[in-house]
Amino acid sequence: MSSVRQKREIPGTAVFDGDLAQKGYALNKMCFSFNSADNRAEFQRDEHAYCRKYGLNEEQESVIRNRDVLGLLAAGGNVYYLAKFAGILGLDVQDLGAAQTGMTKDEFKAMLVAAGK
Amino acid sequence: MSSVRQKREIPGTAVFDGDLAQKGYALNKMCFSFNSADNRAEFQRDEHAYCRKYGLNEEQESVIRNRDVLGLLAAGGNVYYLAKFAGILGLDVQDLGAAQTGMTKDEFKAMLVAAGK
Amino acid sequence: MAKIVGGITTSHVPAIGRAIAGNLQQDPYWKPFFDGFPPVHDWLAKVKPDIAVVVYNDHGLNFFLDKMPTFAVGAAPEYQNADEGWGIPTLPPYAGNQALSWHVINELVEKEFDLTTCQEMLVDHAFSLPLKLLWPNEERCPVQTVPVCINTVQYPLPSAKRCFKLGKALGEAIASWDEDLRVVVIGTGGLSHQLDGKRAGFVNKDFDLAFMESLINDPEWATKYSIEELVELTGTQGVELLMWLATRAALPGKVRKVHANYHIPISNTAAGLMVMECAD
Amino acid sequence: MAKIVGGITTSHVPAIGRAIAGNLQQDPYWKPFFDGFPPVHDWLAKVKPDIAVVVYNDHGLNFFLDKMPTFAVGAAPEYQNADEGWGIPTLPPYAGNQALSWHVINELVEKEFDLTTCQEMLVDHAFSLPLKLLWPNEERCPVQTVPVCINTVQYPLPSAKRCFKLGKALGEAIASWDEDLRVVVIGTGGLSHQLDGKRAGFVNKDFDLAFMESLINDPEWATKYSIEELVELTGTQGVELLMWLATRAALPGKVRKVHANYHIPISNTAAGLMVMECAD
Ligand SMILES: [Fe+3]
Ligand SMILES: [Fe+3]
Repeated sequence: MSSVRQKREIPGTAVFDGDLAQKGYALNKMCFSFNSADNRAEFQRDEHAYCRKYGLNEEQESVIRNRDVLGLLAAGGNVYYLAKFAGILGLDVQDLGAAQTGMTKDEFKAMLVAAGK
Repeated sequence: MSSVRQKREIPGTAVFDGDLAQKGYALNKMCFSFNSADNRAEFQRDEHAYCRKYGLNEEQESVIRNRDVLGLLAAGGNVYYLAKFAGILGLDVQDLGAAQTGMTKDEFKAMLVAAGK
Repeated sequence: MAKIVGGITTSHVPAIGRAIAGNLQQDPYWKPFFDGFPPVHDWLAKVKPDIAVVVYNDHGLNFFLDKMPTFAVGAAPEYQNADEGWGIPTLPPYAGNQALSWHVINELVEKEFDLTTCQEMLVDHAFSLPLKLLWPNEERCPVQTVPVCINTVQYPLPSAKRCFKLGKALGEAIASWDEDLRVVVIGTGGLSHQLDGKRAGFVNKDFDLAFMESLINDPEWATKYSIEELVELTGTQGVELLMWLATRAALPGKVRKVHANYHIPISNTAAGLMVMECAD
Repeated sequence: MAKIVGGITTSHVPAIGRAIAGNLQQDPYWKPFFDGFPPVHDWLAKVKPDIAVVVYNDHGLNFFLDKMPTFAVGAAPEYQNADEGWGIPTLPPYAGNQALSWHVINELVEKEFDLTTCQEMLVDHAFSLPLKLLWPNEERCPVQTVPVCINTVQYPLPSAKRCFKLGKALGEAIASWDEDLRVVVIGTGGLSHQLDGKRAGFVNKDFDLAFMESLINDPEWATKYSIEELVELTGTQGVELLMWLATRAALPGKVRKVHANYHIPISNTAAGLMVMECAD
């Protein structure tokens, strides 16, 4: 794929543009389905079958299996939909923040408090 | 409901604006469901139950029951969705045209041919 | 860079699907309509497009009133046709060109068109039948597609002026795409017809012919009319001429009329057909 | 004629829902956030709005990537909150005002905003929690609502400049409505925060404070930034400040800052709150 405009590089940040959206459609559709409690339960009963039902590719199923947050983003996951997957795991956005930055959750929270000083 | 802009009067014609859309939402939602063969069959098995399921009001159910085309439009039906209801009845848009103009279908077709001369 | 080879505008009516399925092309009722197409086939064989950008209006297949976009652009790998409830055969899926779709979306949003983007999208007879009319002998449509859908279901509709601007920006977006592709813009809908109300069956030959002529020599002519005026002049569904207008606006500069056909009636509709080639 | 009494802008975060459900308003972590609201309650008691026009962004409850609108406006009799998948309690439905919705839709489409209209629409925490923060003691939200949703999920997003124009046209539409109603515009989102990527946890206090100040004295200040610049300055979700910008733009003429609060962090977010009253 070629593109006319040059993308702006932002450190540690990828915006969810057409390239990512195209790559992540199946993954995001699955995560969007987690708005429904029935779907969340169905996923939890058989993760593999549920991933197949939504047509995830191997990379996507593997990062789902490994709860690999940065991997989920790289596989085209959008954070708004991924947060619903995190909800199933009982994780909040600070758990996700810690996982992505390599900090403990307490360190991540302390960083935020420090930023407010 | 008040409105700032004056509507244009077009003879024999009502555009599907917010007023009609608001009035006809349930009716149109039911007709939109007729894209599915299963739904068409369910409607045909029990029209009354199907109308209830979509929350049609009495006026709407009555014009559905009476296949009253002008009544369906007055009840907020949009012609694009109503055409799917007509499909169930085996009617095409020329049947609808005849029904609305009070002509026979042959008269209606002849009128169109004459307009092309 | 991508090149816009020209535009094709045609009516679309579900009954065409039945006529094709029933092989009625030479039936006296249908012959004057289908006979319009061989010259278009010849032109397509000459200009050999890789991609069709199809400007059309959905009739309640993909969009309902819960989420009714003014302008929607598809960005799917493939577009499925589906059951519309009136019993015409479903046609095979259409290949998308996601790279061009996203380029068009990026450019149009940059120019302040407030698009709805569709990474999954059913396409109805307004998309499928014109493509079948243009490529009748191939099992599947041989070009890749980018669907552009304009709301004609729920008022307020975008004005003729706004649709012209959309078409112009669409053409600029296509022309700025940096792959060597040949693009044909296809607009489907109209011409004058009215399905609903006591005025059902209304057509307006004089207006249609003036409108077709205007696309060649005075393309912005129709933008002087409000939507309500267009409905009065062309019928409740005649307003689908917005697709023709946007298509013409997408063609850069002057155009040459390659071919035109006009016939009343097919079903309740005044059927128009036109091929416009970009003058280089 | 309708009168815009002012605007309220506030952050929205699902965790606020958990804090409310758990009665944590006086908990040391949450107190600096919740303590911002009593002055807003006092102001609302004074200006007594009948209707709230709520500018917010959906987080994947009502809209998915198959039909992702740039700008969507609700026109439903009632809006339901629903399960978003992260376990916060669902709040009772919100009454719509369909007449004002349609008036706004008609006016905005007339001014070439290519809206998606929603005659049925689920509203997520970005809509429900701010209203709960503003009217905490009532079982159901006591004002009628008109939801206006701006895409922050799928790029390209509308530019800050376009969102400002939308807000301005929205304000003009409200002000031209011929019922004697008092309208408050509410913008929810931001301020700086980033949930995703290695830069997760990023906030930018200096920018946030400058942005808040700009809304009072130099409301178009933020429109000089591109979306990418805003993401760099405020984080991937900080771009939700577009809701604040559109809200300010909807307020005619000069505004007086009635109240402001700013606190880092709630969850991963720099929480801002501001009340702007229209100077008459
Ligand atoms: Fe049509
Ligand atoms: Fe948010």
